[in-house]
Amino acid sequence: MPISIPKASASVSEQVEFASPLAGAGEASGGGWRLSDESATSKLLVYESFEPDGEAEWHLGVGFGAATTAGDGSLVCGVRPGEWLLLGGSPPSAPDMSGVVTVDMTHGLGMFRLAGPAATDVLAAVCSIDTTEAMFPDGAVCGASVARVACTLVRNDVAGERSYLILSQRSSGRYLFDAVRDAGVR
Amino acid sequence: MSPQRLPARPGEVIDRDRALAFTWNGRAVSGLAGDTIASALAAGGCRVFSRSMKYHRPRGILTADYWDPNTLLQVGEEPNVRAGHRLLEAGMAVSAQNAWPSVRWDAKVLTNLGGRALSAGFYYKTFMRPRWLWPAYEKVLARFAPGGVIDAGSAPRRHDKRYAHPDVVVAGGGPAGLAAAVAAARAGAGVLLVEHEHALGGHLRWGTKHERSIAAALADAAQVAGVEILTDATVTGRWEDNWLAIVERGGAGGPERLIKARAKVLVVAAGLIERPYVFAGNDRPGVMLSQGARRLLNLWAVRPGSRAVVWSANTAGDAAAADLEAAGVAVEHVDARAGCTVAAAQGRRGGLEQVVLSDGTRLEADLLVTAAGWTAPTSLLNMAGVRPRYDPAAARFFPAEPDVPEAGTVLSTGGISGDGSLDELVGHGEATGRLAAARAATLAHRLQVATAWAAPVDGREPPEAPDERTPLGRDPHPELYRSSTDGIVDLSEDVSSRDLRHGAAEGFDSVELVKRWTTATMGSAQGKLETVNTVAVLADATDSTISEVGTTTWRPPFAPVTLGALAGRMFEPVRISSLHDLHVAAGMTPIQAGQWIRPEHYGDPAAEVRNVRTNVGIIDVSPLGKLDIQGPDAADLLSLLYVNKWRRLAAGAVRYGVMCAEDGVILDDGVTGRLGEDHYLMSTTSSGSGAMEVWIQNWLQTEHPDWRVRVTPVTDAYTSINVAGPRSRTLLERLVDDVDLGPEAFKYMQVRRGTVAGVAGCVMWRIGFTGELSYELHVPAGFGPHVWQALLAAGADLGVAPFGLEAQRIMRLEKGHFIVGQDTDALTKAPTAGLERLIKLDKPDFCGRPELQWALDGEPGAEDPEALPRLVAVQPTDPAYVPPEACQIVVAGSDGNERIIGRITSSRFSPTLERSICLAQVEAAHAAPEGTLTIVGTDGRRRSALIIAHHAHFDPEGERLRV
Amino acid sequence: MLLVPCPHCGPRNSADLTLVGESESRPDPSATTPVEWRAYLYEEHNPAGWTRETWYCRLGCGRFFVTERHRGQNRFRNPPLGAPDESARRR
Amino acid sequence: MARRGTGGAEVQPGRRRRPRYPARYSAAALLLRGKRPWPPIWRSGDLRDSYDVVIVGGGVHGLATAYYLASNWGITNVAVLDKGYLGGGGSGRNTAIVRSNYLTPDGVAFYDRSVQLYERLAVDLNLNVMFSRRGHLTLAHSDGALRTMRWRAEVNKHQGVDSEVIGPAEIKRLVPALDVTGAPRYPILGALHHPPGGIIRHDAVVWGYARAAAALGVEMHQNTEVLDIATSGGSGSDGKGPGGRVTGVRTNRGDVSAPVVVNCTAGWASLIAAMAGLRLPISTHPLQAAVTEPVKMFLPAVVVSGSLHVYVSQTDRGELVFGAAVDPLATYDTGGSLAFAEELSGHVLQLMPGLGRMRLLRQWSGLCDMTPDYSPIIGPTPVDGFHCDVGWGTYGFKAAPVAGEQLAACIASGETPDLIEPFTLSRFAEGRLVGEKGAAAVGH
Repeated sequence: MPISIPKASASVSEQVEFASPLAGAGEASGGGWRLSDESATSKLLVYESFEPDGEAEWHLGVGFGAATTAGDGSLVCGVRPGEWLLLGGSPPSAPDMSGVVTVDMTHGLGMFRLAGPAATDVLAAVCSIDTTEAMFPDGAVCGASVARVACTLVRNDVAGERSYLILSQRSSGRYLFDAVRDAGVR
Repeated sequence: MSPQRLPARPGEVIDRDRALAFTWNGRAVSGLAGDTIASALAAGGCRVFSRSMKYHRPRGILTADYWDPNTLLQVGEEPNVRAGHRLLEAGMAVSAQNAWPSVRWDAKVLTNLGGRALSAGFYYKTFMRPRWLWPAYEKVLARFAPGGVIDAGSAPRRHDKRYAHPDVVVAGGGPAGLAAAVAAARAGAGVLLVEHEHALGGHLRWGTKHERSIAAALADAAQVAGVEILTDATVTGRWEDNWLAIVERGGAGGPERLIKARAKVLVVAAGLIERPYVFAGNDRPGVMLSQGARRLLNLWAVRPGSRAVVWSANTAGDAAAADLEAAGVAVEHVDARAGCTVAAAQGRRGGLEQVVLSDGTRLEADLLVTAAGWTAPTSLLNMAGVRPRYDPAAARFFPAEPDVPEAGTVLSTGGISGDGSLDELVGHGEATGRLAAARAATLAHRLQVATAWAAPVDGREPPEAPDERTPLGRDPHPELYRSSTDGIVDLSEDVSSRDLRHGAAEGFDSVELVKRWTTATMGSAQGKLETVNTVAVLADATDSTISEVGTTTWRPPFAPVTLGALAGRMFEPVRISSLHDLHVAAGMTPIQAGQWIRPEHYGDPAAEVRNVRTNVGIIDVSPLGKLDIQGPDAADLLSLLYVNKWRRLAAGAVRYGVMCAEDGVILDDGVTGRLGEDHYLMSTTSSGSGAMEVWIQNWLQTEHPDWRVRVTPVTDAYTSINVAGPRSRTLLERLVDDVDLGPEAFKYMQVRRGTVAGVAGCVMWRIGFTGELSYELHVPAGFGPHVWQALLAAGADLGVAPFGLEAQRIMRLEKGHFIVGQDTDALTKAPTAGLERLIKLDKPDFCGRPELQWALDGEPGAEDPEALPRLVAVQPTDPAYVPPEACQIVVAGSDGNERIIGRITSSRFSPTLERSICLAQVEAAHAAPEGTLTIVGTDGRRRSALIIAHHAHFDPEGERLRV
Repeated sequence: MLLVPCPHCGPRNSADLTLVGESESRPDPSATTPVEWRAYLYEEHNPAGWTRETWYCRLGCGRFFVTERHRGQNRFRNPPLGAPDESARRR
Repeated sequence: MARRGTGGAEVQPGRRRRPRYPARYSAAALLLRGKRPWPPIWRSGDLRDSYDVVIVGGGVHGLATAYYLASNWGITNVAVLDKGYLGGGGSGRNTAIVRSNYLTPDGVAFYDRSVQLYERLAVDLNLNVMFSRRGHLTLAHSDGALRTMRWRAEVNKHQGVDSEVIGPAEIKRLVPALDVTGAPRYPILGALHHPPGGIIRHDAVVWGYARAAAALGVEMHQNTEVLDIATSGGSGSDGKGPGGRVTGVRTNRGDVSAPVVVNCTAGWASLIAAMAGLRLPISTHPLQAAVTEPVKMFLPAVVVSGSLHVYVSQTDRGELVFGAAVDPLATYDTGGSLAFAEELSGHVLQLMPGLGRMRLLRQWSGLCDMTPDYSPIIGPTPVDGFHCDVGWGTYGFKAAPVAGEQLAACIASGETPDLIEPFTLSRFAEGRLVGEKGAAAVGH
């Protein structure tokens, strides 16, 4: 089930304008692909409980390498063993688990979406991950280098269309956006 | 206009309706679409394409393909273009490379007269004396460098690159490769077929009508089966786990593109390369290999000569004779299988007029075609660990059985594997393709099972596919390498068989040694034409067999690749803070600090310093490393990482700490604040932040996996702004409501969380790198620009202004704070920096503890502690003299010679003190306060300087911090 | 480009990981001797054969793990595409 | 007096012995000889069962050590053993750069001696090693790098070595192909210019030492692999290790006894040392190099960029020869990598954007024995009679003459010469590492 990620989140103040790391870049598109800035989406990092009983995984529904949509609409991504990134949702919805460490990464990560039938080809110019259907299906999550920036890559198709979320540390966001856009221009 | 162009021929690849005009050595000439540069020139009657490297002998077409060593030409800005391969384009400016003044009249041919003194390695044997003359000789030798001309000023081009993950890559689009690709694709594999030439079909393309029709049918089948086909592309290298480099040349001289492919199975179907024969005069224009002659004739309708001797040891040579005869060329067919060989090719002015056979027969000819046998280009197999093995009966090397565990993923078919009828070759190719597809399916299954994010796998692993191929046979072939005479073995390097024999006699008796001595096989074809002949000549010279001599190592790339293609798009990430655009608007002078682009200053760093010391300044310190540390065992982690103590740090307090590596060398420093019971925010140096993240994870995961603590890098989550100066509190009070900033409520070295300019969740710590009252604000980065602008707006009347990195460096030096990596180096242990009191040896463990204990307590037998360096603050006697950083500090030794005892590590002119100030590392024996040092300037002048008592040049008591 | 068997991600390009070094046990820092400590700091087995190594999955899962590699032939004891091991799957 | 380590051989220091060649090389001899081949430059014979000194490794270090033992000290009963062919390891795979612009006074003095020996090597060995003193530029792309360059320049000058920091305009004058506009991601802010640096024909150095040593009576044995080192009295259970004494070697061609065994290997140093029961502070990494097709001369100096991990020079054959930093992956496999060629090309084009049309012709790897402080290990070891000349990382070729000369002195005299004292194995256990990391890391 494709999801759309709501942009509002509690950590984004209502009075003050949120400055996206991709400000000025924003949107781009080419033959069969589109890039769109989704940096304002709330991003909550959740660690598994210190009691090693897999409780967090049980609550969050997915393990490392996979993403799923939670009841509140947030996209729960298993970004590392025992670590999840909750994208969207309102408010940032750490499941009711006392004793788990959470860190708000909304401001720390840039995020944009690469979508369209040619998205996979664009990605193949900048990333060595095998994105064939069997190896990187909808809902797949991995860490990878994209144009030499350490990124989290999430396959997140929208309405049946190929679509990837690319997350990087905020300070590299603008460079990365430009690099991926350039990769789409041949 | 094209005297050698024949009437239309079946199978020709030229378009007779499209003439292309170009220039050859400045002269206007023309060719046809579909021509290569070489075929167009040959059609126009050109026989001499180049001059040889050492002797400047005239050279003509040998193979009429990519590997032709004699037709490397300059095309416009591009040197060393393979004219036998590169398609002709209108307007090309083509010229010969290794000739002066012209390729027909080459003055350097004189080196030929100096003649045989210029044998291989001659330069090692002369020019030793007199020594002073050698540089002049060297300049002359350099003039003889071969090759084309590169214009270092030519504009760079854009070369795309991409990754691919095919199931099967087939290297070679001849009959066997095509059949393999089709069969693999039909079996369900994703197949990438890579063909070196401009069209599929391999040697069938210049073969009979039947052969051409088979080629066309296979090519059609490949299209239908969904094979991805790349022509004019080469698999240039193969590394572990079938990591392949594929270069797409794209036909014309366009930018090459590199594909990096992780193939599950590689099928090597590179065919065979025809081998030249070594005899006197074998490098004369007019001496050609059978494939070269047939290609010229059948692909481009070019008559390679008018009167030919075809000396043939195999069916390919026989076919060349037949083709020539059919095209109206007078042919004398000499059968090598009957035992007759070519002894010499002769003629005037380097041309060919007469062929001398081993039985003494002399035949008039302007074309000598040889068909002496084949070389299997096994280099991709060799890169997979498969050794070539010589078969004397077939007179060529074959791949020996695979001897590496993963070799089941590298298969070969076609001429490399053996001989057979066209049906047999195609059959072998098909079976190889099926096997490749089956093995690829197994690997795909395993890969999918093993990969965390792959789709769930249906079913069990496919059963191991057996290799059911019928091995190809090996046709007997006479061993023909060198005649009774000596000739050129390596045409691109001008190495003769006599050079090789003499080399062996001089002790270079293994193939690797003789290769290095003579440079044989080191030229443009990298041994594809030369290696086996080199081995054969050496075997002969050393009374051994070809098998015993063995072959040299084939090294990547299989075909040369432009630096542009290898470089591709150069990804050089940079990092910018959320305030970057504001800095640009404010007129910053940027500086690169690692990956970060930061403001060095906004015009006048000295003014920025004065403003901070008198009013208030703000600086963007976002690159400062920041780590969020949470969990009950967080204090244990801090105690382990830092040399000082952390367990009793109160909530709301910050502390400075130093980290050392296990050898006691200073690794990083910074402050860490306790935000809550189990919650800390650690800062690291900007340059060290990445390494520190890994360092900490290493300790946690490998030494203390049981500790309950989570460490999250949050460098980019916060925009970090240091508000510094006597008026900083006043400024902040205007923007902060929920934190009492009063001097008693919020003391030096404390931390608070609160709201700044309406932005909640800011961390403020009161610290003072600049030496002034200052607050470091860590603001959620998306709101960084808002807070920065709010500070500037709210403080306008206070004189607030941004300051850059340079002002900060000046102020930290005024305060005597060292910078890890500048004032310390790879051997600086903590005591050198005066950190003795920070190190707490009563902790049972922390990183580097043993070394620091020995450094502090003294180690029996260790070096004199007085010889170890100390960090000291230094002021030159001349206050206007700023010694450049890294200037050396010396003392006069007892022998009258000066000895280096240290160096200036940091230096600036202090606008505050209006004098030069420094930090320096000096041997402890000379580091006492009030001591005088001698600094050697970069100009060589000696200047004196005074060591001051405290590292801080300014406000050593820190009174300005504690207001 | 060698494929490294990351126990969490699966096979990954070696460029995505960092070889930390030979896996060594750390002497007790409060009881060690200079000779023992500096052997720990500096000495290597450095065999042209099998050795236990620590790797860091830098671009992937961020985990440190220990594996065995043959430094002569540059291959792993548990080759990433060798026989399947269903238990390696962590989903 | 019989000295330690020579097995009682008579040692006469101070008097240089000149090799007596079967045929001296010269231009006149070349013309006179015409088409006749020259006599062999070394001879192979039977491996004897005893030598005064056995040198393991027939590369430039082993051969230089043998030559100086024979010529400077009269110790000629020496066998050089190599498991392959002479000069087949690092000696034939390096990028043949010679320089002395190191960072520490010890390092500068050591390498400066080597450059001095190189300068007259062609005459000393009667074989032209083609030392091309064309100047050596180490580019700085950051303030920090510029500071390190100045550090090196100032130490060099103090030691009498010609080095100077120069600015972009002067760099452009020396090497017009470099982009000094400041536009690239790695702008060229300055450079350490070292005029005495240059390139040399590496194989010729190997052959020159081999020919000269052979002419003095040293035996060269190729295809002779050392399988074990015989020791007695060591602390290990097998009699090996510290405290023991070396007695000889076991090879694939039989046992050889010798009171002195010298480990002159690169890439296999740890394995040879392990045969004597020693663990070294060495990790073996491949270092890759590559060569392009030839073009007419356009690059008059050696150009190095530490930040970009690349060094490049143009040979007198017109090829560009490139090298890089060591591969971070420790392995004995010399298969090389594509990533190397990609990075290298990218970095070269950052420096010289006009070279995109040049073609890479061949790439290869050699093995580098890396020590923690980027400095070699030379001299005696805790096993008596077992000497090391190893750990040469990426800087071994340029040091071969001085290492051979000083190690020969060390073996013959039983005393460690001042020039190699900073580089003995004991520095690690004693915690006094050498501070060369900054200059040697990628400082070719």
